[in-house]
Amino acid sequence: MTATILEVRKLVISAGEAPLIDDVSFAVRRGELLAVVGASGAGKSLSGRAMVGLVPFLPGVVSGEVRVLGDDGTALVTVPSEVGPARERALKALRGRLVGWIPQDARAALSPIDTVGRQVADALRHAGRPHDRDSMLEALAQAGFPQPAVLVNCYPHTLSGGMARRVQVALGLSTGAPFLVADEPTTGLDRPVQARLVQTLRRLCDGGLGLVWITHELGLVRRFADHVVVLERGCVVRKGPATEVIDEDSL
Amino acid sequence: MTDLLRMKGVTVTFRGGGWLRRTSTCALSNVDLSVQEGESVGLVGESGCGKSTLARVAAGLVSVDSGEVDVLGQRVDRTSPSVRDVQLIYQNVDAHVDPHWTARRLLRESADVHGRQDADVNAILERVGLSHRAEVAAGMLSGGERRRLGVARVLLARPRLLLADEPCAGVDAARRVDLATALLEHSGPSSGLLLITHDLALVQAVCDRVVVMLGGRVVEECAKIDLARVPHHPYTRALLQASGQLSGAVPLLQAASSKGCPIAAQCSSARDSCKREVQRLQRVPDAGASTNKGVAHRIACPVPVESR
Amino acid sequence: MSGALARALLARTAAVVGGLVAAVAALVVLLKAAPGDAADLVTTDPTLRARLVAEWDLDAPIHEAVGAALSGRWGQSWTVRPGADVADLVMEALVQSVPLWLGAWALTLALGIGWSSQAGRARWQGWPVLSAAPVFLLGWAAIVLLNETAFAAMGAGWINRPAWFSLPDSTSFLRSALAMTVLAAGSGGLRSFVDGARSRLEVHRMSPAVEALVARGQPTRRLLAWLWVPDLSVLAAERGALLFGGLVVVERVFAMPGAGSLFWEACVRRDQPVVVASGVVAALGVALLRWLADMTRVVADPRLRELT
Amino acid sequence: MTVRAWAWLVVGAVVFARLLSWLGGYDIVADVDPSNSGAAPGTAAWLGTDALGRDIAWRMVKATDAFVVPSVGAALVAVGLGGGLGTLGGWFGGTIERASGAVAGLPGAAPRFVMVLLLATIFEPSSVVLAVGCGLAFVPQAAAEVAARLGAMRRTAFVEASLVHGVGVARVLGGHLLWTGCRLLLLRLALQSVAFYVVVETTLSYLGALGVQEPLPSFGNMVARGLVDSRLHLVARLAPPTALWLLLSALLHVDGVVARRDSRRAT
Repeated sequence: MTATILEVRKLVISAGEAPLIDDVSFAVRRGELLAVVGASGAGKSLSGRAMVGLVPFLPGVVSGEVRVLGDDGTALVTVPSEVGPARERALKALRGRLVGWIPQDARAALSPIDTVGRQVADALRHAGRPHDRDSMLEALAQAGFPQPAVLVNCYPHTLSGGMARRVQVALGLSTGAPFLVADEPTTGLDRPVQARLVQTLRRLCDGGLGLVWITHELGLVRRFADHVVVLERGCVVRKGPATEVIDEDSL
Repeated sequence: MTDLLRMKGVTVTFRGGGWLRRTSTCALSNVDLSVQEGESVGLVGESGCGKSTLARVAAGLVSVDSGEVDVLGQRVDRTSPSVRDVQLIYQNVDAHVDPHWTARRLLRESADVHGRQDADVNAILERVGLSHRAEVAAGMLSGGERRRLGVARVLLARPRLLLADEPCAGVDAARRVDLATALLEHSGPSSGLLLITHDLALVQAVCDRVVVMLGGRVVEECAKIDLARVPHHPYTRALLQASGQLSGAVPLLQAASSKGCPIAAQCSSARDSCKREVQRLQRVPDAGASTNKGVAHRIACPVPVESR
Repeated sequence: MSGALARALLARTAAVVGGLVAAVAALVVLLKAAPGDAADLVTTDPTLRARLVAEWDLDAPIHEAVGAALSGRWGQSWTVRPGADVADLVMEALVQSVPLWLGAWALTLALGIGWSSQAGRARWQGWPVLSAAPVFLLGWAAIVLLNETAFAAMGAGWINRPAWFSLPDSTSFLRSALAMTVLAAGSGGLRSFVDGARSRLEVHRMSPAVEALVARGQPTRRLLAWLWVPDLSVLAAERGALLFGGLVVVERVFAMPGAGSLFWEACVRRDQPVVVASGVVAALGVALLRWLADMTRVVADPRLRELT
Repeated sequence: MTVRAWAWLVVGAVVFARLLSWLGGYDIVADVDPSNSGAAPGTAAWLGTDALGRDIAWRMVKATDAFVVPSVGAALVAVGLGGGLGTLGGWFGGTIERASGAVAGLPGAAPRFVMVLLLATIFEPSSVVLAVGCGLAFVPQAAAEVAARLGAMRRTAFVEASLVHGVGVARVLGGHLLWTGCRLLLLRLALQSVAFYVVVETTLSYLGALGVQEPLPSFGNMVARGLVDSRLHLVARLAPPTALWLLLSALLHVDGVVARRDSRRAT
């Protein structure tokens, strides 16, 4: 294993009197597939969103920080939780450049007005990468589409759930970010499609991507993830290698 | 003993798509199933195998393309309003209560419909541990509390036939058996339970009889006690191995559309005929008739039957 | 243009035209169903009555009457300007009214879009209260205020008699501008446009698609604009239609000639051909606005092309 | 001011007007005294008198009272007819929804005010016709919104679950969908049609024909008289328009608050 790429430190998010996320800290290394599991309402999605800076800021509600580290272990970006220009600057440097996000509601999170091809090309162009047709097709192929060309002129509402997920994977990857948060990418998909999608993610991790994978699917976690963080009511209750943690829990 | 639920050769096909591109998916094909008075039957299978469709057919929510469905001795011809003595606990039961109504109000409504008293409402609130949350709108309850509320509502009806579709999903392992037992004990001696789940261990803890489904078909049917003994359908064996009751590596078996057996492509003992034609349920010549209360053991695979 | 888009455009056009025809038919049916016809108003003498019925074509079957109304064969005015061709009258009046209507509509759109896109800023709580005054009250207030101020100023010798003095009797630029503003703002019109547009924009700001762009660090302005366009087009069409009604009031309050005044005169003097013609023209205007909004929506949002 | 205050303002004004009219003590026709025209506010006439020496305050009370029955009628037409058609469409969907939508959409083919004028011309311009017209004007909106909301709720899981549970269609539709789900929406439409009736009645009365005719009082004809007559006391001139404006603001404000509460509930 190589160096840590993203670190969440002492994250606390509260709503009303009860904390939704209570002092969560963990780190993800380059090439690591870290699964975050837990019951619904345990704060999985919320901590994922906090890593991308999508938690709407209200003073006194969010504290803790998210840091993205370079190869030499120094912090490239630190996102403070205090509102202000420093946070905005950090988020600007972070979003899309260092951290990508695969949202839970994949189809709704695609722009309904543009074709898939245009959206991928836009993401590539914004990331300053080549955005001609070939690069776009390549980005889609990388996300697990064997024949990306048929997809290019489709509008998102015509895609199936599994296709929309894979398009989101393509979009998340086309930013070129070395770290990705995938929020329940397999929910609502058929088993074989699930397995293929996770295999795709696993392959990308083997290629050096750092991935936080928020999921319910313990079986898949056991097969594919390196490490697991178990959340319960906003707290980390277990951490460890996937095979160890899931073996105990599944019984 | 009379049949509370009796299905014979039930086939359900879903049609979809636009007028240009018609799709049809066979959700159930030629399924026979019965639940008798005082019996609890476990229906096991992967998601997408047709378990939930089966429950919806029994509740009269889905019309069948062919076959017969009798519920409490009444023929269910097409989508007909459900019989009140049949209750269905949905897979995501927490989404099945009006989020704007309080727990007590919802239960009062059920009590009204099913002729129960306020005392019953209080008792059931106590039983599921919602007494202190009774005046909170269902939408403000946590997912687990909503789930318990949904179950409470169904139990209040004291159904003769209870169809429970993954009632324990999202409930942690320790409390699963407890919840399933609650379902069982609430139904009296003359009522029946159809427990639909992918959790084989739960079925073994609660049910008398087990039905295994794969790709819209019943592939094995046996008494609970028979589960512990070989032989089995390869798919059942894989399920047992996955739950740690049989040793050996778990083979990766996933249902795929095929003319024959859905797992023929991945099955190590598959024959040529498995890929080409549908395997029918065959009775296994039985050795343990004294312990399995006369429940026939039937498997839709030639290999274990012949090996017997 | 893709096939889906063309199909959707055609279907929506057909729906709008159908609605228009149905509405005109309903108007004609109502006229026939109303107790007593126009000839009764004019005379009780049976021979004269029979002549009038023949002359005014009062006995025409419904489908012919609808056809005549739709095709612009409106006949001659009875009482507003006896003997004049109604089509000419309406055209003449429209030429005078359309600039006023267009100006008020443009004002609503410009102010409304500008205002509502300033999210979060400039939220003055008293705004909804102030905007509640109906058109005639706003017009009345403006006229009284300006007249009396000018009168006082003239009395004090500060100004000479301004060109617009003694509103609303003289034609002046001020009168037109005032009429336009009152028309746009009266009866909470501007407010409801701003409220509607702003709440829709808020919904889009929160939408997963925009959030996903934010998470990737991409600009959201273009997507937001395109998501907003369908809402705006519907709101704009609705406002434009309601302004037709406001036109009647504004033209009366400010004593301006035009379609609104003509319609009012016809209503007061029971000039049925002019009333029918005005009704048809108003319905045509509404249909045209709706058609434009529909076309904009379908072009802007690919999802709507499927739901024909 | 809070919404409660605004709501009380409307209710209070209406109840006050109703009560006073019921107690009597004012004769609209008899109260003419040209010698007392343009009197300043005082104990005899709280808000002064108009050009014919009539008590402005009393006339405002009578004018407010005249709103009550027709505007409630308008609200009933809008909610009953629109809500009914919308319920039909939303519950059944498909062809029935298209058919009921087309029927409900008919009054919307012409702008609201034009539609009411057309009705007033075709039939007699009475308060009944105006009330029905104002109610009809909101039928398309009512039907469309109720159908949309009901249709969305119909597809949610809890409706099917309740039906399977044995709860009857009447209970599910009436209790869960209409009362719990559409109550505030229907209240809004009722408020809007009431406000629209007030606007239409006063507008027509202001413009002269088709509306309330002298000597019957209306805010519309009181404003119109105040406009031409600068001999009246300022209070007498400003009282009717101010009262009308406050009444409409109150209605719109309450509507806005209900709308916000409604959208909060929906989420």
